Amino acid sequence: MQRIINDPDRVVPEMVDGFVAAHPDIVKREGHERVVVRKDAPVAGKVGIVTGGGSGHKPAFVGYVGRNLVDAVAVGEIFSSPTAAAFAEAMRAADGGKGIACLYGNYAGDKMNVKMAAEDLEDDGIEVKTVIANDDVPSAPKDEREKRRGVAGEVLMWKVGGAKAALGGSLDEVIAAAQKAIDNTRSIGIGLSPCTIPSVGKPNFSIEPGKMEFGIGHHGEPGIKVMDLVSADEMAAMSLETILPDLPFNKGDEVVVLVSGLGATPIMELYIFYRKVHEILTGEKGMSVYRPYVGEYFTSLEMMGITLTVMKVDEELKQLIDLDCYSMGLRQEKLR
Amino acid sequence: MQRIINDPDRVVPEMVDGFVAAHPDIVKREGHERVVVRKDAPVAGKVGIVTGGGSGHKPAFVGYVGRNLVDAVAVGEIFSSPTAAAFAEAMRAADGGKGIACLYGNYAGDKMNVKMAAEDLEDDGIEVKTVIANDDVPSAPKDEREKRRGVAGEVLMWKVGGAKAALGGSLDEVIAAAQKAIDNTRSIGIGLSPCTIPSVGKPNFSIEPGKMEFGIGHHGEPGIKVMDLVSADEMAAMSLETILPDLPFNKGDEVVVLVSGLGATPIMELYIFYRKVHEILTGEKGMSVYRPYVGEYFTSLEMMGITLTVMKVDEELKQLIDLDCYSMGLRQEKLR
Amino acid sequence: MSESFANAAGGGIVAELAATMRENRDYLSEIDGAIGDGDHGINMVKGFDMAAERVEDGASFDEAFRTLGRTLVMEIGGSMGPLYGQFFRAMARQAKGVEQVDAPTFASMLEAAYEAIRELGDAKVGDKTLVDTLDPAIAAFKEATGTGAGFAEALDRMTEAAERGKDSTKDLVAKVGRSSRLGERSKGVLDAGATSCWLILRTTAEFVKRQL
Amino acid sequence: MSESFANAAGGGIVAELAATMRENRDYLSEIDGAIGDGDHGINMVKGFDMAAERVEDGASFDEAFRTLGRTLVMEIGGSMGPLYGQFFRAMARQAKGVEQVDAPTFASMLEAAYEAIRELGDAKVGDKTLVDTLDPAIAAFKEATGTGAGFAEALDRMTEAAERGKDSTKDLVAKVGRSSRLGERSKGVLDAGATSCWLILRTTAEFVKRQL
Ligand SMILES: Nc1ncnc2c1ncn2[C@@H]1O[C@H](COP(=O)(O)OP(=O)(O)O)[C@@H](O)[C@H]1O
Ligand SMILES: Nc1ncnc2c1ncn2[C@@H]1O[C@H](COP(=O)(O)OP(=O)(O)O)[C@@H](O)[C@H]1O
Ligand SMILES: [Mg+2]
Ligand SMILES: [Mg+2]
Ligand SMILES: [Mg+2]
Ligand SMILES: [Mg+2]
Repeated sequence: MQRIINDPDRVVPEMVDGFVAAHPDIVKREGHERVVVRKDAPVAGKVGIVTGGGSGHKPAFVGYVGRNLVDAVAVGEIFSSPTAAAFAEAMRAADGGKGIACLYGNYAGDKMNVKMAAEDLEDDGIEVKTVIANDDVPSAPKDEREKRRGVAGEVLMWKVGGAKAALGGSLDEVIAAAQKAIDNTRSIGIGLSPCTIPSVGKPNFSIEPGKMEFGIGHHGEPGIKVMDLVSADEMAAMSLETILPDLPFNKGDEVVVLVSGLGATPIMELYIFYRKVHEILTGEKGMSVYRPYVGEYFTSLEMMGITLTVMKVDEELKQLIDLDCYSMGLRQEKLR
Repeated sequence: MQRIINDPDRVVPEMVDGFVAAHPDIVKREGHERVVVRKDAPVAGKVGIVTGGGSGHKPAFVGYVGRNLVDAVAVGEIFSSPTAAAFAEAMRAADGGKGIACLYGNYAGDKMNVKMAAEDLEDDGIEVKTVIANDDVPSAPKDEREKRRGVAGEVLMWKVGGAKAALGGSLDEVIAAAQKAIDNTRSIGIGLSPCTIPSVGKPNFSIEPGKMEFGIGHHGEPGIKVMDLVSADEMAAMSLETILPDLPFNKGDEVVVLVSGLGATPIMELYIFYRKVHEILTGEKGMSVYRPYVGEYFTSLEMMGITLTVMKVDEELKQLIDLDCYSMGLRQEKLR
Repeated sequence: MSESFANAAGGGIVAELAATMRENRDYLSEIDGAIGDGDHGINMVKGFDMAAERVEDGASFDEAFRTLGRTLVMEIGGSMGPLYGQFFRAMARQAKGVEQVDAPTFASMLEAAYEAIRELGDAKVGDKTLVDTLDPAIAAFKEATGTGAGFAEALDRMTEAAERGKDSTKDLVAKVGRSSRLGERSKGVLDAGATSCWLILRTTAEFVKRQL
Repeated sequence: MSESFANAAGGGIVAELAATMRENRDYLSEIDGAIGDGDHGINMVKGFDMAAERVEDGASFDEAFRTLGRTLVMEIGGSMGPLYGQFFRAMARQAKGVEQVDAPTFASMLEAAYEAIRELGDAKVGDKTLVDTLDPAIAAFKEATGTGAGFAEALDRMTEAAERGKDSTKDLVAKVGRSSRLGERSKGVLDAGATSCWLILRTTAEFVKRQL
């Protein structure tokens, strides 16, 4: 395993140490060693935005702690849910008196741990509401949307929820905005190589050279099919053909697009892929791209691959997407 | 080759297309198809900051075009210098009437092409001065510093030069600041895997599993030695032991630290490495970290590996490093 | 041999469970490694050892289980933390306030534990999880007591059924959890959670029998 | 056979050079692939073809070289663009205004080209670059004319020396350019630039001889 680590069982705490040392202007560690908190949290009178999940998806999750984004994150082991205690501490650290919006992904462990953490907080009289991201189209048919995984669309959910909270939204308003964001969002991933969890030491699945897994999940969950590697343009077209009819997105829609590498993909290739996505959306599909994001937003250790996320926006979502924000993984000024 | 491309010979123009489509708020393309220009360039009355180099190092070079950073970039083929024409066009596009500071790396092709471009501009009465980054310690002994390559320290050179120009510095002042930045900067890289130029189709060198190349260059240039893979902490310690005595950095110094992945390194590992760098610098070395940067700042396609850059700062450099900026690869608000 | 044991004297159970996990750590991780991520032994030992340290001297059977459950929920994370955590918390709840734990109490503890797992994890028999151990084990215990067997005898029936249930997972295709991503390729090896569940039930049965 | 040719009639040179590059494209890339990045043939064909298209009908020898030089400098990039670009620009400069190109003029063209390459690229004989072809080729041309050989004869001597120079690169260790990163491992194959330089000199010699 060609990696830059010390003890494979200590990658997560050491990563958190390094992260907190590197971003003293944005985050602090508080209460629990697996909880990373926005430096000025709790913000009194603001709904607290909390998330969390397994590690190995940098910038997710800790990279989205920051101004107008997430207030506190519970950090799990690699690809493994954080503890209920970590979620509970994150919620407590984010509590500014207006309740907690816990915006996270649809994974069994996370659901169980969030549920128990929320019960804990509610025992203390702090209201917790949740939105569970399920933007990954390939992971279940449309009529079983509740089974779909949450993937890179979570970034847009945090952006929207974080902005709504920052603008003074009530807990119900924040939850409604985040829910609307994820309901309007569809994603898909393509994997070209596996990744290796350091404590395991061997790749978590295998892809033959010349093949790709279309519809792969963020932990290597199997996709729609393993097929011959195609060109970037074909990948873009196939991905759009899979996700656009699912919402459905229609001619005239304004969309936010997020393209993320899975970890090892050279950044230039993300732009080659985005080029075709942009061309198809604004060309034959007759849509307009309100704001594109291209970069490493939600990765899977050193997996080679790419994900595409499209969100349909209305006036409210546009306003929330446009709000400035400042975290390690997402820094933005007003576009317009 | 497991990659997301179309025609291997068209990765660069397609990347530029995608980049310009994805960042309409920051850049435009002007005059020459291999030139990327800051959206509001030329800025009248400001020294124009220009750079350029081979592609495959994203965010470098186009990712540093933006406010208070670089005004125009000449884009080369993968790992190959841009043409003199592209450099010349970039210079022309950046010309706000106060001259051009071309801040680039010490590579034979770039030097030749910049030289010819500068002669071209000077024929038109536009003054061009250059700073050639040579921060890579392993590439030549200290008494042959002029032979050393420019690596991730170029990011700090652009940050400083860009800020000086934005604050109204004259061409000589901008050149002096950028030169001071690079003179105060030392870097080193460690490679754990090779990378593949798409048009070549095979890895550009080889590293056996369990080995690493200490002191590797950004294109796979050989380093100080090939050795057994060591822990992240040891990598950090070895890297510091190599670069700190070279300036030398001393007890009490304030430094900016930049840790960059080479492309395929999971971001969490950059933080594990930074953790130890921070500990050693602020502990046994008795220095203080004025500002750390950890992320993908200067990569080598999908190479697995890491680079460490340390810059000693004085009051002027601190002020320039602190100035806000906004590009794809570097977005920053004032820390203090 | 009596038909019940004193709740107050049962606090040693967690130390014994922790010892079992330590003995089987590598084995459990190896099974998990074949179709999961290879950390089940590590996860279990980490949680049970932590809990064993926290169980106070002289703790009762239900208090020990409560400490174990809380520790797993709060400190282990992943899926196993909450699942086994709620499992032991539910058992503790049924035994709370009971002076003598008899077969009906034990049956209600098992049922509550099963209910907690089902509520949280939503796995069914045949999904290749610990439910494939738990479901037949509980059925066997109740069947035995229903047909006149004593507490000890019923515990033996439970352990045997648990082992058969565990073995049955070998030929199953994983439907939930991490190994479900392998589809058909998940066949041919035991499920790690089903194996640890069998070890938990067997160790508990042995412990209880020694208290009777 | 005469001892000079009309500059005005020499514009066909670039088309011939481009044809040579096309014929040898794969060969040059293959050599470059062994110790470089495998694009030398592609780079050369791209630049020479582009230039051949731009050379106007009826262009002179020096005008054709000027167009070639400018195209390489401006459009090819890397190291070869400026190096061969300045090479041909320098040749053009020496022939400019000359009506009949004779051996002394040709010698000064070669010397100016060499000087341009040296100034820009800083490579020395033995560094495994095109300089290893160019240096002995020029020496042989001047040696031949100095000892009374005619223009055509001197061109043959030049081509032979260029070939020997090119062949000498096989046993050299690369000191500059991309393949220098291989150190000792760069031995055993020809240098791509040295090979293309030999092709350029040979093609030019053949062209000039036909004009005499
Ligand atoms: N929803 C569920 N219900 C019941 N058991 C489950 C469920 N999900 C997973 N499991 C059990 O968890 C075991 C894996 O545990 P472990 O390796 O500790 O966790 P992880 O999969 O997070 O690494 C599986 O063998 C399976 O028996
Ligand atoms: N500084 C230099 N001086 C002379 N020739 C050089 C120099 N650097 C490189 N070369 C020549 O360039 C050739 C490689 O050309 P090419 O493959 O087109 O460029 P690149 O190395 O950028 O891919 C080498 O074989 C060598 O002969
Ligand atoms: Mg696990
Ligand atoms: Mg596991
Ligand atoms: Mg090249
Ligand atoms: Mg080459």
